[in-house]
Amino acid sequence: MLSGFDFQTIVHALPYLFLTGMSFTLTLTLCATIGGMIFGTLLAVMRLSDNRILSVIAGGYVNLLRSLPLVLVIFWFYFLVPFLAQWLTGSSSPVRIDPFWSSVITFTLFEACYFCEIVRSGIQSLPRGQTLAASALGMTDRQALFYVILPQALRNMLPLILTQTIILFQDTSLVYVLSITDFLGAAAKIAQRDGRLLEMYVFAAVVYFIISLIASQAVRRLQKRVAIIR
Amino acid sequence: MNYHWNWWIFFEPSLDGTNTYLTTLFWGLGWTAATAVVGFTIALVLGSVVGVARTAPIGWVQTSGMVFVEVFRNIPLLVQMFLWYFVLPEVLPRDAGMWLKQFPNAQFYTAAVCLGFYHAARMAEVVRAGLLSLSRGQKMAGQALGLTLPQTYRYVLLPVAYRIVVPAITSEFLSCTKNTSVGIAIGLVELTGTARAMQENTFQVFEAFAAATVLYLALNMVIVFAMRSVEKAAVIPGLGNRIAGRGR
Amino acid sequence: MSMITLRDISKTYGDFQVLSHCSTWVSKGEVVVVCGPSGSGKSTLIKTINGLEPIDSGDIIVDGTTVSAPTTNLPLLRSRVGMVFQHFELFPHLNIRENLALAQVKVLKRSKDAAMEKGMALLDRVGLAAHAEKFPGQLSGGQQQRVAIARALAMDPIAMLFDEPTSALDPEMINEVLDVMVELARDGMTMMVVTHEMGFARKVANRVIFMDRGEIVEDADKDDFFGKPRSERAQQFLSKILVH
Amino acid sequence: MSMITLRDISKTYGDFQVLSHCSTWVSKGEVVVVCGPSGSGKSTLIKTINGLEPIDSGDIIVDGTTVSAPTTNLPLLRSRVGMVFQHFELFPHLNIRENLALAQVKVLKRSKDAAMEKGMALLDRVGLAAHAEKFPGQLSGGQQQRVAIARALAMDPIAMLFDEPTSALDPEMINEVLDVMVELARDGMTMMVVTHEMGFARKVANRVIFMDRGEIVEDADKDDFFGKPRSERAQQFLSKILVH
Amino acid sequence: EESATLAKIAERGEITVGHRDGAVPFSYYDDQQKPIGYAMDICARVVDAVKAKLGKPDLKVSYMPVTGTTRIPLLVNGTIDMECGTTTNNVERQKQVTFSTTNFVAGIRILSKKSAPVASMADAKGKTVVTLSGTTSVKLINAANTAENLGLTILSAKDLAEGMLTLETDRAVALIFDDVSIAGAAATSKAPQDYQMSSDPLSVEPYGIMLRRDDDGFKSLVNGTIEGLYKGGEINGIYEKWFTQPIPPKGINMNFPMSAQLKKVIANPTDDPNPDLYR
Ligand SMILES: Nc1ncnc2c1ncn2[C@@H]1O[C@H](COP(=O)(O)OP(=O)(O)OP(=O)(O)O)[C@@H](O)[C@H]1O
Ligand SMILES: Nc1ncnc2c1ncn2[C@@H]1O[C@H](COP(=O)(O)OP(=O)(O)OP(=O)(O)O)[C@@H](O)[C@H]1O
Ligand SMILES: [Mg+2]
Ligand SMILES: [Mg+2]
Repeated sequence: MLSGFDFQTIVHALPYLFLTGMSFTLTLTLCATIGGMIFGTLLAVMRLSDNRILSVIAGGYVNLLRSLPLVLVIFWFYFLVPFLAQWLTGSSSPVRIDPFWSSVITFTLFEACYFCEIVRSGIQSLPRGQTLAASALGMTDRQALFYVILPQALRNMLPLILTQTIILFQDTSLVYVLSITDFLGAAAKIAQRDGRLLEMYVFAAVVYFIISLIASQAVRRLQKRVAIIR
Repeated sequence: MNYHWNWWIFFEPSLDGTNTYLTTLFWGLGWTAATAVVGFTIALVLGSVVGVARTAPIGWVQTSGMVFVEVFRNIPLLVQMFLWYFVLPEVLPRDAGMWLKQFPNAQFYTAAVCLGFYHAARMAEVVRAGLLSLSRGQKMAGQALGLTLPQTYRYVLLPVAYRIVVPAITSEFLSCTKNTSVGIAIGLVELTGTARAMQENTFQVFEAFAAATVLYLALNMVIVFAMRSVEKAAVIPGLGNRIAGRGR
Repeated sequence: MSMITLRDISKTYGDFQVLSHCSTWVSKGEVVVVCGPSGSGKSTLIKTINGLEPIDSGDIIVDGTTVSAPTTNLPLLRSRVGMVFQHFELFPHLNIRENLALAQVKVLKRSKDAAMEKGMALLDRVGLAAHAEKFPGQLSGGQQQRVAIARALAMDPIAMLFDEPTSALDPEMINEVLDVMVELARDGMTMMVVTHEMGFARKVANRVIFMDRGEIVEDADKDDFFGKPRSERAQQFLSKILVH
Repeated sequence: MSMITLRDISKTYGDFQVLSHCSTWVSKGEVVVVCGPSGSGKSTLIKTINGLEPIDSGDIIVDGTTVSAPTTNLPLLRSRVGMVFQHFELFPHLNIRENLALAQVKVLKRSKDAAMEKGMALLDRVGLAAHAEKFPGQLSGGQQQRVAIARALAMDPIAMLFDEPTSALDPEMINEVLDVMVELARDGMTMMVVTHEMGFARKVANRVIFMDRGEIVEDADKDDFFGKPRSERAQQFLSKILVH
Repeated sequence: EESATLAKIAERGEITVGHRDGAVPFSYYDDQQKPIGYAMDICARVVDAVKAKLGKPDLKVSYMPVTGTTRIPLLVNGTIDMECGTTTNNVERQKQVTFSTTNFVAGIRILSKKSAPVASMADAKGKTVVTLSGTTSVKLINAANTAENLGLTILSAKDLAEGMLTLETDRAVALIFDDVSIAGAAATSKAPQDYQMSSDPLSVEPYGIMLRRDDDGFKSLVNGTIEGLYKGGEINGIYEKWFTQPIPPKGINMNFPMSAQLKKVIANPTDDPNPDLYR
């Protein structure tokens, strides 16, 4: 069966796969990573704060979302966000949200949970003396967080952030639920339309592998550059 | 929204003609749990072997460990699932391929093995991190007493490393459980799949997914509680977060 | 004139009494050494002074300000009291120059240039001007601790607190740090120092405080302390650490 | 009779020469103290003796066995040489009794009972029999280090290596460990000790080795070393650490 | 008649058509990612009728891709106004939505390899068959399995392509599903000549345009439009365009002449979900 490997289909599909599929995958990965990092850091700070209400809210949110398969989360957000937006904007009917934005919002909110845990462990793994030292110099908690704690925590956690981003990069394929086409979705669509599943999946595996590998090598190099000399 | 809620739908007979939808959902839950447990057992064992290999002082062993991790971590699970189920039997010799295809419950075994390998790559990183967080002195102390390298891993390094990474193991277990839902791709009738089938036929989509959501949360809670007792049992008296005399 | 006053300080962690009814003071220009066995509460005591450790009862007054009063602007107070830690706690992601400048700019709102200049002057004073561009991880322990002292001095503190500043150092590096501290003391800095370096205490301390199990067991002039410690516990302790 | 012989040992990490042409020996029953500045290669040197650090060139002979020979059974050799580390390195997940028994059972194939008995006897010797059921994390540093010594002794070693056994200890705990070591030396144990405790060296050492930058700069009888160290570097070093 | 849907369309000045993205040749994407197909053509007529009815020739028409999971929520929450695809009209679903006049009748049939033909359920006795999860075929096969005591192993594939692959790689001896779909799957496979389809349908599946319940005004407009196509015979041209001629993007010909069942519906339009009425 593999002897009849149909390269022709792949070659024909290349523009679609990359211009439509991969460009969406990369866009979503980028948006969700940036948004997720920002929101996740906020969540981490909430979780670690002395305010019990804040930390319970953040903890509950993180644990709830992390317990559910992403497919279900995407589904729920797609149908809840319009109502949430209606409530927020006070509009008369549910606000119609484009699937693309729904996916960006969902992935951001979902990835934030994972980034939250990463940043939190990064902060916690710093010696307590660092916070004390910053306070002893007269810095407020906020200053200590921004100038002393976060810069170190984020750098220390770079490998974990990368790993999570690679998982995110792969998870974007779940946007099929919203009828959006990412790289894997594009491959699957061509595969189904032309009855060439084997070819397209093997090709997708190779592409994902190469991109993820390049990304992890690049970050490994970057990490050496930004690594904190201890 | 003019949605017609019908919570009684769970007690109506499902497509197989005998079971109610509720029963099929529980069957789905059962397959999810079984796949997760078998898959995660494989991940734990294989991941430990690979994690140890990645810290071993032997070049080619380290390299093979690294290759394993990179390959199984960098390809989406869905694609891996597909390759194991549809492609592997085709590239094997004909007889072996046929044997695989005739295997009863092939989707279950394939999904479990595939999940096992995928999470093994991630467990390997967890185990490795645990081992690296031990001071170099622990390894030396074991060897200085005359323990061989395997003995040092077995009696000195791994017991402590595992304890350190219990929280990470818990979250791997949870994510393994969630990832069983990818088994749909090869026809595994796990929880998400049963909810989806129920929804396709009855169109009671919110009820079906609400049930799946609740069941996932329940399953997760069981795992979290189980792992918490493991964590408790594994506590080393007198050892806070300073491991092995190091740390500041 | 008393720069730092502790009045009947107590503090517990759960059931555990870390500090019980501690009272003492440090006058302007005075050097007070605190010693005692591990876990006796020395670090906790010294950290209460700039409010890094909250207390359960008692009063702490630093330069006229009551530390534990709810209205006290703690960051402001802390910026006026220098503190040096056992593990240096330099900021590893910033180079030495930036380590010295950060709090000057963010807390005292000095201009970057002024902060850098001040920093360089102090680095010169501790003999490390040549290392300004290095990162903490590239310096030896002794050098790091001298930077930490310079960092505290950059804030123009009215008093300095030291928590075992030499106990994480290799033996040969202890002196380079103690020398800087001795010089500071000679320049009239008000200092409270937790340390086991009795040589240092002998040389510059005005008073020595001995703590045990959260209590101040002995609070005496240096000569009295080394001459004839009153409590048996302090005698024992001294005999142990002065053997070598 | 020489129990340990090092002949022209060299070792590099990449470009960095950690050990260069080091030669020395330890006779049966002799106590040799190694000192020198941080990073001079003391730990590396002592670890080459039981093969924990491989060497690039030279020969190490322990009780007639060449350590670096490819045919040497390293685990066997190591089981016959006791080693004590700066950070104790007890196994945190095993209680004290089990810490002492593990290698006896797994390496020497002693029965569990025999191992436990031997362990208890040694715990008694270091004054810790009452703590047999505790875990390392529940003991103070000094106690942990005494357990570590007992653990090494349980293997009936022909020689003992110590790498800064007291430098991670609180000052008051140093003596309880040194006392055990002094007693060991008096009982005729062959010992090589990296330490900065010159009081200990004065009391029990036969010879003192001074290292700097990977070289053995001075290798002299104790009295010669403390009396008039030949090298300038050793004089400087001594003056720094003997000040207090 | 009053129609909430028409009122909403008028108010927003926009009608939204939900469509599938891979249901060849009913509604799927061409090379420019534009939704096309048999069902889309019919829906275009409905849109024209809405424009006419509201007197808004420049009414905005937007298209929204839906999946098996999202079609219901999107329809009931008003995001889409109708779904044009291959949705089967059955009793269970009628509780949630309603369907237009049947616009296609598929038959459930058996696809198998010529080298191991399966002409009826009985031929598969003791073997493994595959169908699509959550479809009426599952019910059908299970019923037959129990009634005739066949001892089948039934696999549920996630979608058609995977079902086809299961048959292709010999994991199952038969793919049992809507004939028009399996015919398409066989036609696009690598060796279309290797497959055969059973002749008698096991059951039939009426397809319709899915609409919100309780809006008879809109429904009668839709039905009127479709029935107009039937009466005027226009439907034949549309049918031929998609089922007996090469279709974009690759020029495949479905070769699927109109079935007797569909002819019957065209003669006597109905929106009844009961399969037996179509026989
Ligand atoms: N956050 C905390 N929670 C509970 N107990 C604590 C906490 N911090 C300190 N302690 C306990 O309070 C006691 C006093 O601690 P402190 O660090 O002040 O002692 P110390 O005299 O500085 O000792 P060392 O010489 O070891 O630095 C110790 O027994 C310690 O275990
Ligand atoms: N694995 C390694 N890779 C590279 N360099 C190393 C490694 N281990 C040790 N070194 C370097 O070798 C030198 C000697 O180290 P060693 O630990 O033997 O010194 P030491 O005399 O024991 O110092 P200390 O008193 O600080 O324990 C140091 O400069 C150290 O940085
Ligand atoms: Mg302290
Ligand atoms: Mg050393």
